[in-house]
Amino acid sequence: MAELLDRLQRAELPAAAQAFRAEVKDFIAREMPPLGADVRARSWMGFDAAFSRKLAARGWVGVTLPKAYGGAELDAFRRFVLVEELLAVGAPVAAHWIADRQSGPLINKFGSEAQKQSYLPRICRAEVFFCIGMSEPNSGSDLASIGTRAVRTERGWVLNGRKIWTTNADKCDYSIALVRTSGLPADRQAGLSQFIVDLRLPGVTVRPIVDLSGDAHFSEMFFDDVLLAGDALIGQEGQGWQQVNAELAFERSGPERLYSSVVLVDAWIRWMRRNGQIEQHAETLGRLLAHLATLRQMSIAVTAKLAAGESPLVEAALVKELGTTYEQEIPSIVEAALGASPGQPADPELLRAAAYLSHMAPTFSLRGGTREILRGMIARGLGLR
Amino acid sequence: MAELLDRLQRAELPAAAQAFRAEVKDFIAREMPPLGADVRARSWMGFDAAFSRKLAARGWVGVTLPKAYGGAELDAFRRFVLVEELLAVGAPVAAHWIADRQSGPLINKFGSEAQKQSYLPRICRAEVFFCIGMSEPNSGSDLASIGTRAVRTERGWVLNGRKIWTTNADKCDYSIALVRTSGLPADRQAGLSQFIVDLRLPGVTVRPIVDLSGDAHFSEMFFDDVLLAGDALIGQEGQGWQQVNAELAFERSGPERLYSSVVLVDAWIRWMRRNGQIEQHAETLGRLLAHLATLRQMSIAVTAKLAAGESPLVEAALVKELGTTYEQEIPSIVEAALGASPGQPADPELLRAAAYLSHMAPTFSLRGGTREILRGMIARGLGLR
Amino acid sequence: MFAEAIASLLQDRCTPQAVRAIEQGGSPAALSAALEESGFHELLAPEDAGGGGASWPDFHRVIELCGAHALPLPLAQTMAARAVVRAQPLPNGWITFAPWLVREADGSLRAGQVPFGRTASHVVGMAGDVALLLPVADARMEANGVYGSLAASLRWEPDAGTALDVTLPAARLQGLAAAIHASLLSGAMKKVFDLAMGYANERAQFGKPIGKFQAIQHQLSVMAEHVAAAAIAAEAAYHTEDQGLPAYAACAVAKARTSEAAQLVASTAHAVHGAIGVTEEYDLQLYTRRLHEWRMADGSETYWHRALGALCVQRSDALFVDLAREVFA
Amino acid sequence: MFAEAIASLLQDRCTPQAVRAIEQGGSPAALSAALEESGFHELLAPEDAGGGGASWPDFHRVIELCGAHALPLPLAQTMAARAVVRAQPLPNGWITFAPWLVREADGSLRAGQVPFGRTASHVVGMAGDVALLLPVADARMEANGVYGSLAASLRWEPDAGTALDVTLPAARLQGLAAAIHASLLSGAMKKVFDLAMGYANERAQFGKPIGKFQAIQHQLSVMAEHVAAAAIAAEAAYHTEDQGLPAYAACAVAKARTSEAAQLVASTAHAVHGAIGVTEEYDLQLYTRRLHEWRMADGSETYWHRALGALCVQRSDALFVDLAREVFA
Repeated sequence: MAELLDRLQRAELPAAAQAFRAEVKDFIAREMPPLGADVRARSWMGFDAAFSRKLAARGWVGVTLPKAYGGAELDAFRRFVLVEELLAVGAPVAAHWIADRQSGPLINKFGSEAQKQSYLPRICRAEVFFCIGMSEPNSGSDLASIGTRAVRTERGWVLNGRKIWTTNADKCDYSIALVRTSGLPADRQAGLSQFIVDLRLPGVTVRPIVDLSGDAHFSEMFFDDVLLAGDALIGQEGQGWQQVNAELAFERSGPERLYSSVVLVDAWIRWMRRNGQIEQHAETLGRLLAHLATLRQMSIAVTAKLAAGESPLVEAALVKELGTTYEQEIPSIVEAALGASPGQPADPELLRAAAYLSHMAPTFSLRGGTREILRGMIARGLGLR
Repeated sequence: MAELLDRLQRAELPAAAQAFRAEVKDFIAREMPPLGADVRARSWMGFDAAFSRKLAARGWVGVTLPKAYGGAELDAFRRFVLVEELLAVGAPVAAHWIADRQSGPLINKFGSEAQKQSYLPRICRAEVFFCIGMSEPNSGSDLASIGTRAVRTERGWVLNGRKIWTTNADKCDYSIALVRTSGLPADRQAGLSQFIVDLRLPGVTVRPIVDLSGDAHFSEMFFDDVLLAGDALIGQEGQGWQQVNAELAFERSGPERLYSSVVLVDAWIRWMRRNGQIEQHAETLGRLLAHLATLRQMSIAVTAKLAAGESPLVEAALVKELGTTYEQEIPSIVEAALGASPGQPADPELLRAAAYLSHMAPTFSLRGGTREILRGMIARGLGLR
Repeated sequence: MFAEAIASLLQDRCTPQAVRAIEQGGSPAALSAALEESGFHELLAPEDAGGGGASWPDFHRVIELCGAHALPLPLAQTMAARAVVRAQPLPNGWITFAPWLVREADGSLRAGQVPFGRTASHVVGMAGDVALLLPVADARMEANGVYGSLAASLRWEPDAGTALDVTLPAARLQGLAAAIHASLLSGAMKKVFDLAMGYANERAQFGKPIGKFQAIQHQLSVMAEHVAAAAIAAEAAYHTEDQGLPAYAACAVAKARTSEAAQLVASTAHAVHGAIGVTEEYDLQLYTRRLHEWRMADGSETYWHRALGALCVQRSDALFVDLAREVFA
Repeated sequence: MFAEAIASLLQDRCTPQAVRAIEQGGSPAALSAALEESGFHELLAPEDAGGGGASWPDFHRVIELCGAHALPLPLAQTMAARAVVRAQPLPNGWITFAPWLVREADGSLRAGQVPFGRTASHVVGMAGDVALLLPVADARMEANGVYGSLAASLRWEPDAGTALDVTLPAARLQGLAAAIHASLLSGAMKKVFDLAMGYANERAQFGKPIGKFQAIQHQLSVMAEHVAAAAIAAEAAYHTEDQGLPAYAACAVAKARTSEAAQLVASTAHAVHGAIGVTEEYDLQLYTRRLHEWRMADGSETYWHRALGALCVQRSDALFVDLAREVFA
């Protein structure tokens, strides 16, 4: 048996995590704003600072961060439960999401003590929101070809260039940007560094990018002679590529790779029940249930490895590829089903939820690695590369 | 619009071909042996010399060959109709199939007048049957790496080596073998030639290969110092590779890429009708019908190009890839449907037909080019290579 | 001839900018006037009646171009309505179809998600087998709120509309409406395929055009297969004839096959494009949004597979190959 | 512990040659005796009753190995039958399940395509909710004629068999029988994956191992995903419990997910192998033939998706994620 498959062992959530679930469900029942399915379908693109602050007040932002900085230090299983319950109802978590899952852990891992003290407590109180700054207009999945550049001067670092596909940059306070500090784009991953860029600094311009759903979740950031203090550098100069890969690893695990479309399934079921259509699509529902129950077991298996202090990158890639396929096929399946009764089309809210997910589903396999990259990781894990 | 797609224009069978269909249906009604669905599912693996001779007597073997040699000179549309009707009922056509579609046309195109006079009339009378001799144990789809070798001596060519995956070699009279006449396997396509090998010659050994269905349609041919007369060489010495590619082109067009599993669909429908199950699988049948009706239109479009004297290689590859997917998914769909009623399993004949096609379906995408090769041809046709 | 004429008109007047403006509620008057002047409304009418004398296959080629240009007006339905309703004059302006009208308990008429409901002035609908002409102005309109969608649900009072002298059963108009969407889908898919090909040839990554990578080549090859299948299925429907319209089973295959392909074509095009493809300012979304909407419009593949399945049940004594042949015979 | 023991036994005695011989009608006596001596029949019985005291998860791991070795005997069903039928002794020898017995109009009992029907001596069947022990020797047997298949249809006279003191509804035994096939499928898929990996690393074409080609790597990666999904679904079923057996919905998911994966895994393995894979003398077919047969046995994914769909309908007020969680809770 291939060792990779042996490493992905079934596990279960411990009783404590199960008990924690009741707390989360209770919180959601009380604090979740009343939103339509089409809004909830946006979930982790949905920016709601007030909701994030309520979560923070409950102690659930900065979940992996040390208590010393205001973090929750939730174990991996409780994190799984928290994320699962939030995404199951499509809670609007985008405001704090990146800081919670990527920027905060990055600062905690690579930052100086001063940086930690400056940023982490504010992250945990949901006072400051972060976004990513990796892609560039001509980089695509070839991140190493980055051309945005920071030059060291007597006054500090001077940043020039642009970043694109940053989520909610117009509403965030900081971006952690991967930029070139030496060499040329042709030098690829050598000479890249990471900076915490205060988005209110002079020379920073954010242009929201309207997408095919009419949303403006994405944006482009322009840096024109932005002067960064010396302590904006995070981690080691020239080590940006290595740091980013560690950061991507955080992003590649967890239940957010299964649940992007589940709000639609619930909305569809409710609509079918009201319209007497559920029996004719029961087999389809049964298949979706079999897949979700299985994917959830796989995701828990990955979580158990994280809980055990391992770094299950390949296992996570494997689960993510399957999970993304699942998330992407749901809107397609629902579309076909809604079109099965042209005399009784869906109500507008359900239609909007279906359309949003149908239109955005292609991006699910861009988040944190394309299909080709994930399959390549798995192939490497299998020893084929 | 990509030029490739513009080239695949809808066409229709002319009235004469439609009238010809009645003749073929009439012939089949009278001459088709009474075979179970599991036997008919073998169709163009099914060797029945008597049936082939009946077809020959009707003038329908050697359909592309000149009348001067006893051929039928059927136009491309009539050939389409003949093949369609034979495969629709799973007629056992394997005995003459290769001679009819590949070896005969090859001899007609590249052979000397003496070779034509020797072989073509016998092919058209279904007196001699041919098989292919291309693959070798270590060649796979890398045909150019061939190691079987013919050396010119004073007495003629001396052939040594082995060929594998030859269909029905134990029942055939001749094989057209692609062998090396100069250079080394490392020289690849250079130095290859084609020979008509009389399988009754001393030094030829045929070993049938039992497959996972218990059939022995495949076989391995061993050549030990087989002495071939000088006129066994077909076409030009050293031109074997070019000739084979022309031969593969013959193989890549036509309705045999749609109908491999259609006998199973008919058997399944009959069984469902008898057992009151057809309503619950109606949607599945509807989808199969939509795909087949469309694929058939595509196949007719390719046929029309052949009829117009063109060589629609890329168009044929495109239709074949879709058609093969269809042929392969049918047994899988039927399997799932048969397993939907565990209290009422299929009768043995239907089960055997389903099992045969489920087991052999993987080979459908090996015949005449793997999926990767076909997609590569399409990509080239699109100008991407 | 007709195709060349419409292509040039659409190229000039139905630009991506014009489409965006109309989607966002701008007036379609200029585009509308250009099309009305061109006489395409009467494309299918006999030449001696002042029409274009076009055949159904001509009509298909024209509609494909409407799809490829994301035309935000129901030109296809307007032309087809005039071919269906021969016995009486139809009003000027844009007509769309609602072949699955529902008569509510209170007598009001409901038409859900009518394609081009926001830009049409009249609806030709079927309530059971009764054909009705319904002014959109008399309806309560509910837009669906999907970004850029021109579909809308319409509801009329019980006495709304006028009966039409059309003797076709509802299924026939349903089939025709579906065939129209099959043609629109085919046209939009060809456009989407062109955009994906263009992008693959232009966009470089890791030092070469992404179209040189085997994974992208395979995606485009498979996409080409499905675009070709959809195109031929849509076209073939118009070469069948039953009581002057494309035959029902052929329309069913056309809409089923194009709808199934639409999903694959849209998702592959976006996969090839990456993030740029989902931005509003890049044109791809004009067409892929329609692929999703038109896949559902007038019955998704699920609806039409079921309709064809009923045919298979009814004709379960026939050879399956014969059944497949008869669809387009 | 149990897994290691059975693995070593199967490695020695259940060789591909032995499997082939039994499939072709050879006597299973030697293999049978080796297994009976080992005491695995009583794996699930409590230790104080002389059994193995194994848990259901232990049982699953043992069955997976039976699947991976294509064991031509119903060891899994025999072990499980003894766990289901606690109140009375069961005969020695091999017992298989027929949880969908049909009582014909003339009173005779029919069991279609009973797994291991050709090598079992008894059948534990459910006719409605009545459990019966039926000797195979008393049945009219009809082999299906599929090459190498050990399944057979059995028919008994009206008065055949003896009632068993089992109070479970038929659905529960159906679920257990399906879960057993899920484990067998998972084991066979792991074996098939290993063979494909081995072949990809060994077989060279165009001058390098085919496993170095991106297309093959992607096929194997996707295959790994589905093998992993199937394995975890099968295993998870045995960590649920309802009245001493794996819970029904969990069994349904296990069989549905493994059956769906089986098709992809079998076809990908053959695609990687090329022609050699379909030869009788190469071992791959021993396992892929079973993937096809076991996919259908005790309900294909279609059957179990429908069963799960009924659950979704019944619980349509629950959050879908909660429903998914409860399956394996």
